[in-house]
Amino acid sequence: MRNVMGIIHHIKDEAAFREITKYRCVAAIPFGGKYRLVDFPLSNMTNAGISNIGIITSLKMRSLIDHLGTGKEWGLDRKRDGLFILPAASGGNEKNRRRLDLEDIYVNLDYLENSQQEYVLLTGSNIVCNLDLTKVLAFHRQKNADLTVVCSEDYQFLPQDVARGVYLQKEKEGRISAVSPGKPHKNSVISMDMYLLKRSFLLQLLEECASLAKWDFVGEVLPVKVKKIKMYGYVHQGYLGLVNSWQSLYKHQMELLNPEVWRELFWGKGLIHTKLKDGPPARYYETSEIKNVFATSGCLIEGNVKNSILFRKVKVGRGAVIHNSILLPKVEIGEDVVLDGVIIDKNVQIKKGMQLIGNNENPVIIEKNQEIGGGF
Amino acid sequence: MRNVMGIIHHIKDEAAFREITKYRCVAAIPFGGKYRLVDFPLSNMTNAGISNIGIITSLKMRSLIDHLGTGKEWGLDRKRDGLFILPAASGGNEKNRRRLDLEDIYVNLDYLENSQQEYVLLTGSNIVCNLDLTKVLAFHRQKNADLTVVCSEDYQFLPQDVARGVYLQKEKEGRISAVSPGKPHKNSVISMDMYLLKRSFLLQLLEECASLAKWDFVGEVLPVKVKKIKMYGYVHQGYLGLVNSWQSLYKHQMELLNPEVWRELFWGKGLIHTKLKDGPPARYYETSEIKNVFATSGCLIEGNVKNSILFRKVKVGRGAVIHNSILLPKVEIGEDVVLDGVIIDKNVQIKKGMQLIGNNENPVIIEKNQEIGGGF
Amino acid sequence: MKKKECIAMLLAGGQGSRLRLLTKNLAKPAVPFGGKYRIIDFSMSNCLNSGIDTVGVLTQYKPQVLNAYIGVGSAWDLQCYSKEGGVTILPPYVSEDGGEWYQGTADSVYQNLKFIEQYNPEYVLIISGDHVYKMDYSLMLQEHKENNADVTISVVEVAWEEASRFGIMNTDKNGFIEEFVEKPAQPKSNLASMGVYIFNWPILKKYLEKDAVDPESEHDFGKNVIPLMLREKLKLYAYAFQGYWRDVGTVESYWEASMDILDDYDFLNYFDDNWNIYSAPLMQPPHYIAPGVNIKRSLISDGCYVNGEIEHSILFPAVFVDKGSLIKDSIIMHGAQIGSGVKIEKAIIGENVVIGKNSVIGGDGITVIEDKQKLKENSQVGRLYRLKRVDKQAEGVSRYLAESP
Amino acid sequence: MKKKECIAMLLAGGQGSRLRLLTKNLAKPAVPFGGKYRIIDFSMSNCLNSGIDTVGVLTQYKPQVLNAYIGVGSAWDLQCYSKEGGVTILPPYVSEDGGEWYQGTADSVYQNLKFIEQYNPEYVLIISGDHVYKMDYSLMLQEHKENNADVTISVVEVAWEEASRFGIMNTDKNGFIEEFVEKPAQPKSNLASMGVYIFNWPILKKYLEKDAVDPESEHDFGKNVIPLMLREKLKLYAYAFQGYWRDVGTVESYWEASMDILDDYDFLNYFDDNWNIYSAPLMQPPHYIAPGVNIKRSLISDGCYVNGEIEHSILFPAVFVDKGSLIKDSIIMHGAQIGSGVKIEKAIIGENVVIGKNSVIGGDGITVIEDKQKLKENSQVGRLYRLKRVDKQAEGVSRYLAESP
Repeated sequence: MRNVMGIIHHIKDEAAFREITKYRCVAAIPFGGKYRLVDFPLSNMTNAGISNIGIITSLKMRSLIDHLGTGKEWGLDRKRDGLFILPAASGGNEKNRRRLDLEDIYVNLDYLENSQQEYVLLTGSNIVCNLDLTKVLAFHRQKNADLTVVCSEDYQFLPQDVARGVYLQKEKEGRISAVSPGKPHKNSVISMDMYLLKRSFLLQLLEECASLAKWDFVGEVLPVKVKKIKMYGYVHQGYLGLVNSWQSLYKHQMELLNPEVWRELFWGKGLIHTKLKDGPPARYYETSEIKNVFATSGCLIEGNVKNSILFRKVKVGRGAVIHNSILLPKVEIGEDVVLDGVIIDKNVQIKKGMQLIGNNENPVIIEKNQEIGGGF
Repeated sequence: MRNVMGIIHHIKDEAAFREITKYRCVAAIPFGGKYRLVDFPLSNMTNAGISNIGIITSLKMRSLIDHLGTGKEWGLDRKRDGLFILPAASGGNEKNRRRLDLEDIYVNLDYLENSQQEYVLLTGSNIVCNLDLTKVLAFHRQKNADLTVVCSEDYQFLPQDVARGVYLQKEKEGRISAVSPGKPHKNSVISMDMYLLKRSFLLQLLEECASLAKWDFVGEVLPVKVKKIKMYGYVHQGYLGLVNSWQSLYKHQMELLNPEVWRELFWGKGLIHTKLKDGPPARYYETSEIKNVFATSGCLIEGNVKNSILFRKVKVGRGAVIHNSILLPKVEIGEDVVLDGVIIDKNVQIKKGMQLIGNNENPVIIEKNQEIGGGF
Repeated sequence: MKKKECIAMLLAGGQGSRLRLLTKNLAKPAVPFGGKYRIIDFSMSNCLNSGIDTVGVLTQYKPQVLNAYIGVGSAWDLQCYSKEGGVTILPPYVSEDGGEWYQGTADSVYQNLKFIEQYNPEYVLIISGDHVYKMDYSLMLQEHKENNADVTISVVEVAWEEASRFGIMNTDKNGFIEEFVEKPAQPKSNLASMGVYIFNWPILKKYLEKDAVDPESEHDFGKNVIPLMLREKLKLYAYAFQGYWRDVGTVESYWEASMDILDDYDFLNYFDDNWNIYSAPLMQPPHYIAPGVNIKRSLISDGCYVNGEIEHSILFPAVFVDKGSLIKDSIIMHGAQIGSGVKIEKAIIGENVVIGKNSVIGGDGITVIEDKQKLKENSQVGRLYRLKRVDKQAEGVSRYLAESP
Repeated sequence: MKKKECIAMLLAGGQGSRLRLLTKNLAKPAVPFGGKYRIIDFSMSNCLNSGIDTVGVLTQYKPQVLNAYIGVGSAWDLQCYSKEGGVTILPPYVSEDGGEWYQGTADSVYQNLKFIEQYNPEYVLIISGDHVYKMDYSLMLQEHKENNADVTISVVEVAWEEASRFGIMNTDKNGFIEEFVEKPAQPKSNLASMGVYIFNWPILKKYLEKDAVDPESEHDFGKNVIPLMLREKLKLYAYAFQGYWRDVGTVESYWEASMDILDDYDFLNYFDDNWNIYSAPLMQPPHYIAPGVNIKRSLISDGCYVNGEIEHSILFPAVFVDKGSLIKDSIIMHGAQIGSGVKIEKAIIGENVVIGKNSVIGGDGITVIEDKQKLKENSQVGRLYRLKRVDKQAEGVSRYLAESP
C-alpha cells in the first residue's frame, strides 16, 4: 500500500458530543480505556503500509498534536512521507456542517499535489474498526472502480444518529447507484466514511468543486457524481462503531465489554497503536469488587466497579460503587461515591459520598478539570 | 536554567509582513538562509538549559509544526517537559493587535499551572540575537526583581517600525520606571520583548487580567504595573534584529552579510539550531561570479550573485544577475534574469530574461508557488 | 563534549546464576519484575529522577534482550543521539587481537576509562542494574560534596541476623568508613553496602589503574578497590539510605521482593507524576476483567484477559486466565495462557507458558516454570510432584525446586 | 518479527589500509566524501531509495566513528527502534570464551546467520560500505527473480586495460556466469564484480555453513563462496549495472572519485527530491562568500567562510579560507583553517588542519595532510618538499607520498 496516501478529514459536527469536544476535536476524543478516536483509522492505515498521512484539524488541535507527536508510535516519524497536520479551512469553524469538507483539503492542495502516491484514502476520524485496507485496494482494482466506499450492511444507528448516516443503494455486483445523506431507504447499506480513489481523480474533483463552490463531498458531490462514475461498495464484515454523538460514543465503548468485540478490535488483523505512556500496572485492593471491566495502567481500585471502562490513573475509593460508567484519565472517585451511567472527563475529582445517576441512553457527562461535591 | 520555562508568544501584526505571512505565522518566517525566526528564541532558551517551552501559534501553524516536529533538533523531544504547541485564543485572529496577548496564555492556563519551573521567560518569536540567558536569570536574582526585561540601548528602528517599539525609561541601577509602547522618548532604551518573571507572579497577573479583561501585557498591563513592582532592564550588548515588518525582515537578513554579524550570531555563545534537511553541498559553476553571498546546501549557481542570501536548493541560471536579493528555498532563476532588491518566496520560478527591480527600502516581494514570466 | 558534573556507570552484565530459570536467556538486569518492568528500570529511572543525563551501561552476559530493551534510551529520556550524553551501551570490545569478557566490576569500568574521559566529569556514580530501589542520587552527591569525601558508599540498614550475608561497613561517629568486611561472621554493624558508589573522578581513575596492574586482584569494587582505598587512608563516607532496597539475587528474594512491591501501597508511584518508574512500554490494549470473578490485592497489566480468581498476585501484560482458575501469591509473566480450572499457588510462571486446564501448580516452596513450556491438561507440578517427572511436558518445569528441595 | 522479502547485509568493517592517512582513526566506510557525506552514505541511501528497510551493518575495524555516525539510523529512515527492522550494527561478539574478529566477508555474515533468520527473508542482499555509486537494488532483485537465479552478482563494465585489477565475470549469452576470475592476467571480459550480491536465503545459508567448516577457505565471498557455487553448478546471474561505480580504495582513486563527483552535474541529485543521497546532517549555518573572490567548479558546504579563490575543489563544512588564498583541485575536510596567502593544489587536507599563512601545499602527486596537523606560516609541503622534513610541524604530513613517490 505504498502507493496509497491517507487523509483523515475533520468532523465538524462537534456539537453532537457536547462538553466532550469543548477542548478537543473529534479525532482526539478518548475512547476505550487508552485510545483516542484517531488511533483507529490511523492504525488501520499504517498496518496496511500507508506511510503518508495528512490529518486535518481545527484550532482545538492541542491534545491531538500532543497525542500524535511525530507519529513515532505508528511508524510515521520518517524523512519521506510521514504524518502531516493540516489546518482546516477557516479554522474548522463548527458552524460549517459539511460532512466531508473538500475545502479543507483544497486549502492544503500543495500537500496533495506534492505527494507521490497513486491513490488517496479519505476517511473520517470517528470510525472504530479493525480493517484490512489492502483488501479494499485489491477490490478497487479488481472492479476497476473510480471510487470505492467502504460500507456496512448491518450497522444499526442509534435513533439520534440516523440523520448523520450516509445511505447507499448497492447493486448486485457491488456497484453503488445512489448516495443519500441523512435519509435511509429500504435495503440501503451504510457508508463507513472511507473513500478510496486515485489522487489524480481527487485533484480533478477539487478543481470542479472550486469552480462551483460546492464543497461537501458527501452532501453535494457524490449524490450527483454517482451517476457518472464507477462507484463501488466494499463491505466490511467485522465490528463497527460509527461515533457520531455522545450517545454513540457511550454505546460503542460499552460494547468493548463484550470479549468478542475486545478480541476482534485489539487482537485482530492489525494492532491498534496509540501514544505510549508510563504508569504502573493497575492495582486492585482487598476491598475491590470488579465485574466486567475494561481498565488500564495506573488505576488504583478499592471500590466496586461493574460494566465500566477506566482510563489511565483512575482512582476508585473504598465503598464507591461505579456502574455503567466511563472514567477518563486521572479521575478520582472518593469513598462511598455512587455512579451509574456517567461519563467523567479527565482530571475530575468526585468527592466522598456524591451520587450521580444517568442511564444508558442519556449518560451524565461531567466536564474536565473539576471538583464535584465536598467543598460546598 | 532547569527552573525556568519558556513561552514564545504569538506576534499578531502579521499584516506588516505582507505576502510573507499569507501562509505562515511570524514565528515560521524563513530567515538567514536556512532558519526560521523561531529558531533564535528557541535556541537561546535551549542553549541556556530551558527544557520546557510552549509556543503559541495561530491557524497558520502548518509550516511551524513541520519545522519543529517534536523538537528533536533542540533537544526537546523528551518525556518530562519538552515542546508544547499552544493554540492562541480565538485562533490568533489578526484583527486583534495586542502586542503580547496574555489571553493566549490564559486559554492555556493548565499548561502553565502544570509546569514545575519557578520562573517563566516570555519572549517574542521575532528577535534575532545570540544571547546567554543564564546571565539574565543571574541578573534577575541579583536585583531581586519582580520582572526583568531584556533591552537594548543602541538599537535603531527603521522609521516604519518606530511605532511598533516598546520604550523603557531606565534609571541608573537598571530599574525601569516607565514603559511606553509606541512612543520613543529621550534616553529611552528599547524592550527586546523578553520578560523574565516568577511563574507564580505570572499566574497572579493572569488572574488580574481576567478580572479586568485587560489582556495586553505590554500595551495595558506593564505601563501601569511598572510603578508598583520592581522591574529591571538587563542590557544585551551584542547584535540585535527586531523583525517587525517586511522592511526590517529584509534589512536584518542583509546585515548577515557582515562577517562580524555572521560570526556573532552563528559561532557565538550557543549554536542556533534549526530543522536539519538533506541536500548536497552548494555547487558553483565555471560561469558563476559570487561576491558577498550567504548560501546553503542544494544551491546550483551558474550566474552572477552579489550581496544576496540564497536558501536551500536555489538555482541560478547562466547569465542571471542577482543583487541585493533574498531567495527562499527552491527558487529557480532562469538564464539572463536580472533581480535587484527582491525577496522571492519559496518555490517560485523566474523565467528566462525577466527583470525585477526593487530597492533597499522597498524590496519587491514575490509570493510563493508561482511562475513569473515565460508563458505569457 | 560538554563537561559533566556527574555521569553514571551502570553495571548490567550480571549472570544472576542463582536466579537460574529466570536468567537462562537474559542477563539479571533484564529479568521482568513488578508487572511491567525489568529490574534495570529502577536504576535507570533513578538516574532520570536524579537529573543524571549520561549513563554508560556495561553489558556482558546474554546482552541481546537488554540491548533491545534499552534501545535508544528514550524510555528514560536518555536518548543516545542526544548531544548531552544519554545512554551508551558498553559491551566488551573485540579488537584485532580478539577480545575477552570483563574480569570484574572494577575491570569493566577500567576498560571504559576513555568513555568517561570524554565527559571529564567531576564525579562518577557507579550503580548496579540488579537492585530494586528508588533513590535520589543527587541527595547522596550533595552529602558527598558536603563531607568533602573521596568516595561515598550508600548503605542501608539490614536486619542484624542477615548482616552476615552482606558487605558491612563500620563507620566512625561522623559516618566515615573505618572498615569494610565482606560477609562478616560477627558483624559489628548492620550497615550493608548497596553497591552504589560516588567517586571523585581523578581518584577513581588512579585506583582503577592501580588495580588493573595488580596480578592478585579480582578487579572487583567491593573485594579489591574499596579495601585498597581504605588501606591507603582515603576519605570514604557512608551515605545512609532510608527506604526500600533489595538485591534480587535468588528466586526466593525475587519472589519476596515481588510480594513486597505488591503490598507497598505506593512503591510504584501511583500518586507522584514527578517520580515515575519508567520502562520501555508495550503497545497493549487495556485489560479485561470478566463478570463473576474476584480480584484481590493484585497488580494487573495491560492486555490481560481475566476470567478467574486472582489473589495477591502479579499479572504481566497479555496474560490470559480462563474460567474458574485460581491464582494466588504468584507471578505470571508476559503472554502466559492459563486454562480453565487451573490452580496456581506460590509460583512464578514464565513468559508464554501454556498451562492446560485443570492443572495444579505449586507446592511447599516456590515453583518456577520456565519460559515457553507447554503443560498438558491435568498436569500437577510443584515440589511434591516434581520428583516423579511423569510427562515430557514437565521438561524445564520447576527445575529450581528439584535442585534445592 | 515480520517476514521480509529482502534484507541487506552491509559490510562495513574494511580497514582501507591503502587509504592510509584517511583511515588512521576510522573504518573506510566512515571516510568523509563529497563535501558532506561519508562513503557509507551511498550504500545506505541506495537501501532507502530501493525500498529496503532492514539493514545489518557488519563492523569491525575502528568502529567508533561509524557507530556514532550511523546512530539510530534515522538519517536513512532506518530507525533501529522501528518494528519493521531498521538498521542493526553487528560487531564481532564477545562471549564468555572470548571473541575474535570476523575472518572474512563470508565469515562475518556466517557469524550473523541468526540475525538474518529472525526475518526469514526470501533474499539476502550483500553490499559493501566502501563504494561510491547510486543503484536501485530493486531492479536487480527483479532481474534476479525473472531469471530464477540462485545468486545474482552485479557487474559493471570497466576499461579493458584495468580489467586485470578486478574480479572478472565471464558469462554466457543469457548473462549467466560461467567463470569468475580474481584479477586475471588475460581477462576474457571486462565485466567486473561490484561486490553486490543477491542470494536466495536458503542457498546462502547452506553455502555459508559449508564454507565455515572448510579449513582451506579464507571465508571470502569473492575468493571462496562464489567459486564454490560455480563449481557446484548453481545458477549465478550477472546483472549489468549501468552507471557510475567506484571502489574508493586508494588515495588516487579517492581523489579521482571526488573530482568525478565534482564534474558530474547531477550525481549528488540536485534535481530529484525522490532519490536523495542521505547523510546524518550537521547543524551548521549557511556558508559565506566574501566579496572579491572567485569560485569556480566547486562544491562548498555549510558553515564555510570563503575569502579566497576556490577552483575545482570540494570544501567540507566549517572550512575557513582567509584572504588571498588559492585552493585548486583539492579536497578540504571539515573544520580546516587555511590562513591568508596560502596556495593549495592537488591536495587532501584533513579535518581541523590549521595551515599558517603564505604556506604552499602540493606537488606533482597528491599531497595528503593528516587530521589535526598544524602547519607554521610559510610551510612548504608537497612531493618536492617532503623529503627535507624541515620542521616538526610537518609530522604526519603527506606521509602517503613519502612512501610511494
